[in-house]
Amino acid sequence: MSLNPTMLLLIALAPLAGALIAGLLRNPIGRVGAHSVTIAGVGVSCVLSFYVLYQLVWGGAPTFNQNVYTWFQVGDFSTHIGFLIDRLTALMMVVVTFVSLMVHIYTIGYMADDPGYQRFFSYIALFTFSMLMLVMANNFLQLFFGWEAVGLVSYLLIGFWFKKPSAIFANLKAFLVNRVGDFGFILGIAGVLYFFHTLDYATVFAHADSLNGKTLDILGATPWAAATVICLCLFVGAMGKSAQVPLHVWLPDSMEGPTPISALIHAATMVTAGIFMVARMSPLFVLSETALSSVLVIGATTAFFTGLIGIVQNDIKRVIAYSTLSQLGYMTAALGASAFAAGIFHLMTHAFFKALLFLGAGSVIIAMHHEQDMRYMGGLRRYMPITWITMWIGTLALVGMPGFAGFFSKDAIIEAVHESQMGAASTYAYACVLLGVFVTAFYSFRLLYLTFHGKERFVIDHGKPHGHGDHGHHQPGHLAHAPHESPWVVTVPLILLAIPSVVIGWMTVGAILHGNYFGTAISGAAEHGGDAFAGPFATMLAGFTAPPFWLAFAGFAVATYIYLFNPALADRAKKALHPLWSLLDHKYWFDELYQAVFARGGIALGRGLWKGGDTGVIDNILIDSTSAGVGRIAATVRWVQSGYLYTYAFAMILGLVVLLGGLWWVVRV
Amino acid sequence: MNFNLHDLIVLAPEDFLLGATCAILFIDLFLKQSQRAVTHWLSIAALLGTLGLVLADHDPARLAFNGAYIHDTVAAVLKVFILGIVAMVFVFVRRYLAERKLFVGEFYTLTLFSTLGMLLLVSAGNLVMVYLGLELFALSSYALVAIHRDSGVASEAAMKYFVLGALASGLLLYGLSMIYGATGTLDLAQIRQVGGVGVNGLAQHPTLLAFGLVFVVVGVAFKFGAAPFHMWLPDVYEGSPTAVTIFIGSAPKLAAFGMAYRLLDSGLGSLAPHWSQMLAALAALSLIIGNLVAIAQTNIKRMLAYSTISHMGFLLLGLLNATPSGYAAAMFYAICYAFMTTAAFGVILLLSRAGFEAEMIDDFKGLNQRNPWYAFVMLLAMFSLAGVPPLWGFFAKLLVLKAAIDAGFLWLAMIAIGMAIVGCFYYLRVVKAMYFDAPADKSALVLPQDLPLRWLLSINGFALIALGVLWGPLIGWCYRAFGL
Amino acid sequence: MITLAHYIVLGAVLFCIAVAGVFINRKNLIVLLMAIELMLLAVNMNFVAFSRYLGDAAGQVFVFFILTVAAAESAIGLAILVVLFRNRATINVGEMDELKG
Amino acid sequence: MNLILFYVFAAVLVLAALGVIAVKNSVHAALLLVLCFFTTSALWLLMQAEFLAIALVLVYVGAVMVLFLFVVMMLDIKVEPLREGFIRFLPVGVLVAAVMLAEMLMLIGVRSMQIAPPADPAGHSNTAWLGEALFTRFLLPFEIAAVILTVAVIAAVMLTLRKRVGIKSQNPSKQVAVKASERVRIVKMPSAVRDVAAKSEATP
Amino acid sequence: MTSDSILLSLLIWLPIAGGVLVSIAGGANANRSRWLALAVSVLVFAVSIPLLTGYDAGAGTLQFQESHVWIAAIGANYHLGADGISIALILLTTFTTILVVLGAWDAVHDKVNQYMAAFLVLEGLMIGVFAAMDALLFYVFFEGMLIPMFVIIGIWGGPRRVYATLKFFLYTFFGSIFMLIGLIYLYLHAHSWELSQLTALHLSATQQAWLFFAFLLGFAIKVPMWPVHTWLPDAHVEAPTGGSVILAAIMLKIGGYGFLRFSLPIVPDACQQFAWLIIALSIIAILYVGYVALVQEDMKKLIAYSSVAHMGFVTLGLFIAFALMRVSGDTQAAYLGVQGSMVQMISHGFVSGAMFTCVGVLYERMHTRMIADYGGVVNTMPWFAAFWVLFSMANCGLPGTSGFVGEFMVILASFAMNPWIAAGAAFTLIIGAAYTLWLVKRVIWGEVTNDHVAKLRDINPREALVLGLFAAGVLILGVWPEPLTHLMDASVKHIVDQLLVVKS
Repeated sequence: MSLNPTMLLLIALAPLAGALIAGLLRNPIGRVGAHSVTIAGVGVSCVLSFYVLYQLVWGGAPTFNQNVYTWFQVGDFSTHIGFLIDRLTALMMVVVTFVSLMVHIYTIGYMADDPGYQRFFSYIALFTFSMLMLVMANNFLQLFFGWEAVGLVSYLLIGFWFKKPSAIFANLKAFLVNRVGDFGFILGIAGVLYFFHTLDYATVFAHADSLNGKTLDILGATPWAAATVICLCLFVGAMGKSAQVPLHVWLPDSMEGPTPISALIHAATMVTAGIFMVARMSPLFVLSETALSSVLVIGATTAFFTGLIGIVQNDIKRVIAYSTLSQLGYMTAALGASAFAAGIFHLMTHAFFKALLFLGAGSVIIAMHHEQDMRYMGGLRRYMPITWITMWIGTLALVGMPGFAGFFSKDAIIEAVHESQMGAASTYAYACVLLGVFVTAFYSFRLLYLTFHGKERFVIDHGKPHGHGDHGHHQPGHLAHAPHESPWVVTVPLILLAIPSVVIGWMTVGAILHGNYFGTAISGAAEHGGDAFAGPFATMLAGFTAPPFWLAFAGFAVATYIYLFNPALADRAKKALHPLWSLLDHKYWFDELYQAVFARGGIALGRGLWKGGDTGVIDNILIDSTSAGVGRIAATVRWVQSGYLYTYAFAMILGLVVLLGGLWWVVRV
Repeated sequence: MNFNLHDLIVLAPEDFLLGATCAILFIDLFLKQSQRAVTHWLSIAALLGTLGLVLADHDPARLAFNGAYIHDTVAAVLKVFILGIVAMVFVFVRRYLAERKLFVGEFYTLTLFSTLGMLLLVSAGNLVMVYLGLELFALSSYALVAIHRDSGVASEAAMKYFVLGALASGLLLYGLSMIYGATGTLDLAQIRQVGGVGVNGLAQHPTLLAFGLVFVVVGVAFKFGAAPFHMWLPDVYEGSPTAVTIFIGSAPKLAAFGMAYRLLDSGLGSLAPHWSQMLAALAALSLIIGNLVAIAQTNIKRMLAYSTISHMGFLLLGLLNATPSGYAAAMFYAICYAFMTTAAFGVILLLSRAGFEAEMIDDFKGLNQRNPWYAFVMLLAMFSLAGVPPLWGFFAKLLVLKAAIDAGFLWLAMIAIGMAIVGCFYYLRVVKAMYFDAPADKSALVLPQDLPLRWLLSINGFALIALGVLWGPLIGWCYRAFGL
Repeated sequence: MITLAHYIVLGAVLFCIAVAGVFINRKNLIVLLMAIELMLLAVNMNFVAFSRYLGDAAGQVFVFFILTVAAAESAIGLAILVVLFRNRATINVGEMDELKG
Repeated sequence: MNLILFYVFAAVLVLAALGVIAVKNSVHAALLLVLCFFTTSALWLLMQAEFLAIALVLVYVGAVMVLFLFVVMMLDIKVEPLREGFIRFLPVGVLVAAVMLAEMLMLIGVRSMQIAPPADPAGHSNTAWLGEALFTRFLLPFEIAAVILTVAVIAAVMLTLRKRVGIKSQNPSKQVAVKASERVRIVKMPSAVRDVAAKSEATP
Repeated sequence: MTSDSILLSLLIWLPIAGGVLVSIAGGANANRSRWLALAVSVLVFAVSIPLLTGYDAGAGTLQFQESHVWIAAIGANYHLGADGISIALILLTTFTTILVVLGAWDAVHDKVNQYMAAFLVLEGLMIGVFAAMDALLFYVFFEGMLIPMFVIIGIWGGPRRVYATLKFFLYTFFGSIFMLIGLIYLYLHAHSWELSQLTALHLSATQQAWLFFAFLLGFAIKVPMWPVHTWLPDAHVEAPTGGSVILAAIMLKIGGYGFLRFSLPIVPDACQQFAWLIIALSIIAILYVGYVALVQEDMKKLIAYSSVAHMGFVTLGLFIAFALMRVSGDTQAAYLGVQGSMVQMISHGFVSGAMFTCVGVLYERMHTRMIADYGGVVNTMPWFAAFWVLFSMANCGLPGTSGFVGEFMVILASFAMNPWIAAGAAFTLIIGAAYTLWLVKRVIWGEVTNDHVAKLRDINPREALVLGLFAAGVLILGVWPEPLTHLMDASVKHIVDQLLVVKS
């Protein structure tokens, strides 16, 4: 039994239809109409995605690879829109549609008071469509199409509150940084086309080996291996989208967008597109040791160093954002270690628990009337127990509490990095990912404690009028009335996400990491399944003795001590370690550097070229001075026409003399 | 050798024109000023009658009066356009003359005599005829320029024109004497024959003929107004009453072409390599001076004078090719130029009123708002002069450029186009004034009740675009005239 | 023996004098007209000489026409001069520069 | 002998020509020009061009130069200011003229022209010779020359003839052509006796 | 001589006749002029549809040919014909003209009949350029276009219109007149103006080099390529909206089209020899001009500069094809390059036209084009903002919009030439996004910055129709470019295959 193409089309197009209806008919259909139609669309997609997964895994359906239509054809080269549905795709589809569905439902509550309600639904449904196009693509072109489309929606959603200067700054930044990645990505695609003469995955991957021995002259005397060039270019794309150092700077700022999209786009799905892409391209990446080691180093760096920043953040969403960065680093490191399956596995688990964390944070933010600063929170567990509990679950999953989803995937990554054979790169990476575990635990529990535990650091001003709509105009820490638990549309998704955060790892670790779930969809997936696997329970037990657990525990302990029992210590530590704190607080000065070099530098360069080149040299010197010169010559020549008869006669005679002289010159023998 | 009546029949157009002119001269004496229109229409009738006689003669090329008079297609084409344009000029200038008390019989008779001179010039078969045709035409023109007797500038212009013209004809004559000495004949055909086989008779020196040629080239260049023999031209254009300027600026260029063709090709064709070079130098200088100095002008008549100089440079590009196709191109250019220039001056005449000459570029400001149609005619004239397709002027330029490149004067073609760009600038200034500037007086233009002028001017303007699209027959005629 | 060269050289000298007269003369229009007459005289000299030495009448006939035309030319030239003088009260070439540029 | 005559006349001619362009007084210049014409006429006689020699004297000296002198006198031109700047521009003028002469002589190739005139056939009449050519081969130009003269007349008259307004002069032809009926106008006058009403009507 | 169809003639002369009609019949009655012009432009568009339906795209040859002797004396023919490339551009022209007429509905009040007439005449001339298969005829249309455009900018333009229009005219005239010399030279050798004859001519390397530069001057200024692009920003800034739209959407294309029709087939060896130069200039255009666009303070100027950058892709695509064909023989990539530049031309027609229309919409309301005078437009004009963002995205080459397709193809093709060239071209992804989205940020997003913006009213149905049609073009072409590439594919192949012929 094979997959039904119509059904696949429906999966992709149902959210699009929802988006278009909600977006174009926003007034006629109203708020209810908007969320109904989009949820219906995404719901259909979600259900059908599960069905697709079912068919592939249990129904014995073969991999589906078929073109829908020809995008363009030039000579013998054609590009298509088409679907490649294998187990990797199916997994991604399920994750995407499920998280998206949860976020849709959650949004009903979260955005209840927002004037852009319909627009928001339209955007996130559009996002779902784009993401599905990305993951379902059967060729590089469509991948890029989806890639950019999710970027667009991300741009629109980060700037959703377009009146906020910070939001519209953040969305521009996000788009541009992503474009830097796309720059590499498109070159990678060009390289693929150059060497394979097609952009279809199937053909490319089937002939991936033909890349061996091919070279390109890029820099220096020695030619570069083609595979290295292509993979590095593609990976630059992944770095942009998945926010790897040094292209990570956009992700924290993207938290300017509404929280649901932080959960959906900037945590669960879009940012993992880079991971997905590299996994998809694994047949190519395995050809290049250089590329893989670069991936590993960058991933590991991201994992550790961005996590550190999370420690000093006060904004609840930013903490989670840095956590996301860090986790993306883990995934990337896994890819670099050739543990593609582990990367994807972590991608999946992370999608659930990170979405959960974000939505939980969002729930808190609703309760705090859009106050995001944790310094004005505390003790919220009494007001919002469901959020509190689900957040705890999410945190445990994140820090890798054995048995929780994150444990299985993260452990596998650390293990894979440990086992990778790339010399110094591996050593460095292993150190990073290990230390990262401690850091993760530290900031995660810090967040929990600052938010839900301890004493209340907010003031409730009864009687003060407030509007939900105007964000950020109230005095920090002052609430109009007491926080309360969020409505069911918010809590239900939390619960629904909490469940997989706990169990999904347990359920799938066997299949994905050790059971050849991916088959041929991912190269090298089976290689790391070689060690003995004795079931999830055994793995869990082993986890308690492994260094990561103890590191995580250490993090938990330190956080607990500082933030639960001795809050003053935090300030003292901050003062004592001021240079370090400052470094982290400024995010290693990446933003400042980029601002100075690329933004201001670019503008200065542009101004220089404009005023100096265009206006100065071309217009003033070449054009205008030519015309002015002609004018001057005209004025001079005009003077010859003196009005005096003798001048005229003289000119004639002179002409005659010259002509005679010329003749004489010609005929002289 | 004996006189025979047949000769007079060959000369029928000139006979008719001469007779008609004398008749008009006589009739005019008995007309009151209020009846002057009779002279006007009779003159036009005389020209059209002559035109009819030219067209009626389909006989192949032949000679009359012992070769003094050549009747061929070249002459026929030139005569048709000379007569047609002069007739058009008459229509254009009537109101202008009347408003300035210049509506006198002498204007018509002198112009007709001048036209007769041009007709004879283009049919000249020997050096004497060239000289006499030239003088008949030139002497009448000198007088015409001065016709506005109370105008200081007009008499100044006439004086300059006269002195320089006399100097030029003196130089020309000196050259003719040398040619006579070198070849022993005044007959153009014989000169060509003799010159072709080498130097004859008395003048054993090989360069004598070429020496004479230099003076001939100077004389021709003067008539064209090619630099550096151009200096009379701006002053005469500006100083003359516009009615005279439009005449001097149009048909004589055709006559000058005829003269150049007769002298340089019919007579001195064997020296083509020499005169090509000389004309090239003159063309280059004309193009440069004409276009550059035109930029600095504020008086549109003077600007058009400089533009004439540059156009004569273009015309020479065709001439210096020294092949039938080059001549055809030059003739086409001359015809085209005459029409463009009548259109431009026609608009000036239309706009001028008693006491207002409309000769400054500023006088054209906002014309488009005041009268779109005549602004458009002027626009066509300007773009055509600038050589922008699809207007007639472009194709004329195309042909002469082709001729120049064909003759190996690529450098000259480069100068020409470089200067064409400069030229564009000042033509566009007029368009700018008409279309982009606000008028000083926003009221709609009160057009004179001179319907013949308005209609003919419109037709003239339309011709610039129509012949730009459908210039095949005309160039075909020019080609056939030169046996192509 | 008087050769052709004698006359031609004389003609050339006369011609050059005339030419010099035209553009050296900065003031007097009448002298300018006279210089032109001189130039025609040089031309005539050439024609007559060539005619004589060629034994061909055409040259002398040409001279006949030149004389005729020159007379007519002088008449018109002087008429213009008179008109100019009436308008400007001067025949100074140096003051005749209203048209220029 | 002829050669000596030639040199004498030529010398006078050149000197007179230089005088024409150099003297201050226009009248002197005109007279020098007359001298030029006379010497030229003599030189032409040396070439047996009798007709043209006489014609030159008649046409030029008799007509053209008289016209010149007439104009010079009539216009009453002040001489002095007309001489300014002559010396200053002389060197350039002389230089250009000299260069031109050099070029001309070089290109004419006078050396190759040192030939003798052909002998005249017996009974040759220069006038008859010219006349025959003029009225056969050059008939058309001859007619055109007539037209040119007509043009000159028209132009000269047009330019110089003025009907001056405000001058009270008689018109003899008009006076003669008047008829008797035009001389006397009979005006009907009313008789002396009229009624008062009519009178008051006539004088408003 | 032969006449397969009179369709092309009709397409050329119908708008011209319509223009004359509008200028006369419209008179001072603005509304009558508008409706007449609209009727004519719609009619012309309708007439152009059969080009698409009747074209046999598989053959890729010239179709709808029409050939009459024009000027027998010099062998010029009135030879029209269209292949896929021409048809695509002709349809773009007829389509855009409708939008220009609609767009000027309320924007132009002064001398409406002349305005409309100028555009209709311009339309006819531009179609003539794309249809002419005789070099002289081509040149006549090519130059003739300048006159209406000169008048359009000069009469209805902004405060510095005289400077701008003179600069525009003289600049382009300068270039094309050198091309004319080249054409005459060719004619003297081929004794024909027929493009096919000129293409068949054998020329030495030196001759080709001279001709190449003659053509280069003509077309490079039209495109415009760096460094002869400076007329464009001035012309755009001062031109009325319709003028900018036509200028950007169609007139610039004529430069690219000229390269394809003249330079490439006639002087292939010189093109190969100097391909490096054009490629270098194109890359400079993309990078340099991108940076210059970044710092513009005037919206129109910014878009004008972005046009220059985008047209860099056109020239890049064409000339890498050359280098590719001759050096590596990678025919496939060469097709891709040429096809990419063609698609880019069509796409840029939609995108830049739409962008200029958008600026026009704002300008009509605020009478300023300065970016600093705007801010937060989305608050008062949400629908307009939606269109603006869409077109901006197309301008920075977002997949799914037409802007992506051509750039994508050219980048892919140029990688085959040299990865660094591809990298230079791909840099537009960054810089293009930077200047476009920064513009969006400053104009569209944010709080309402001043009272004028606060008083803005959203687009009316007519403007929505215009922008909607542009948007449809942008999206359809972006989502499914296949019909367009199919239309041109065989013709592109045909031309590219000619490139291999060594002539010298």
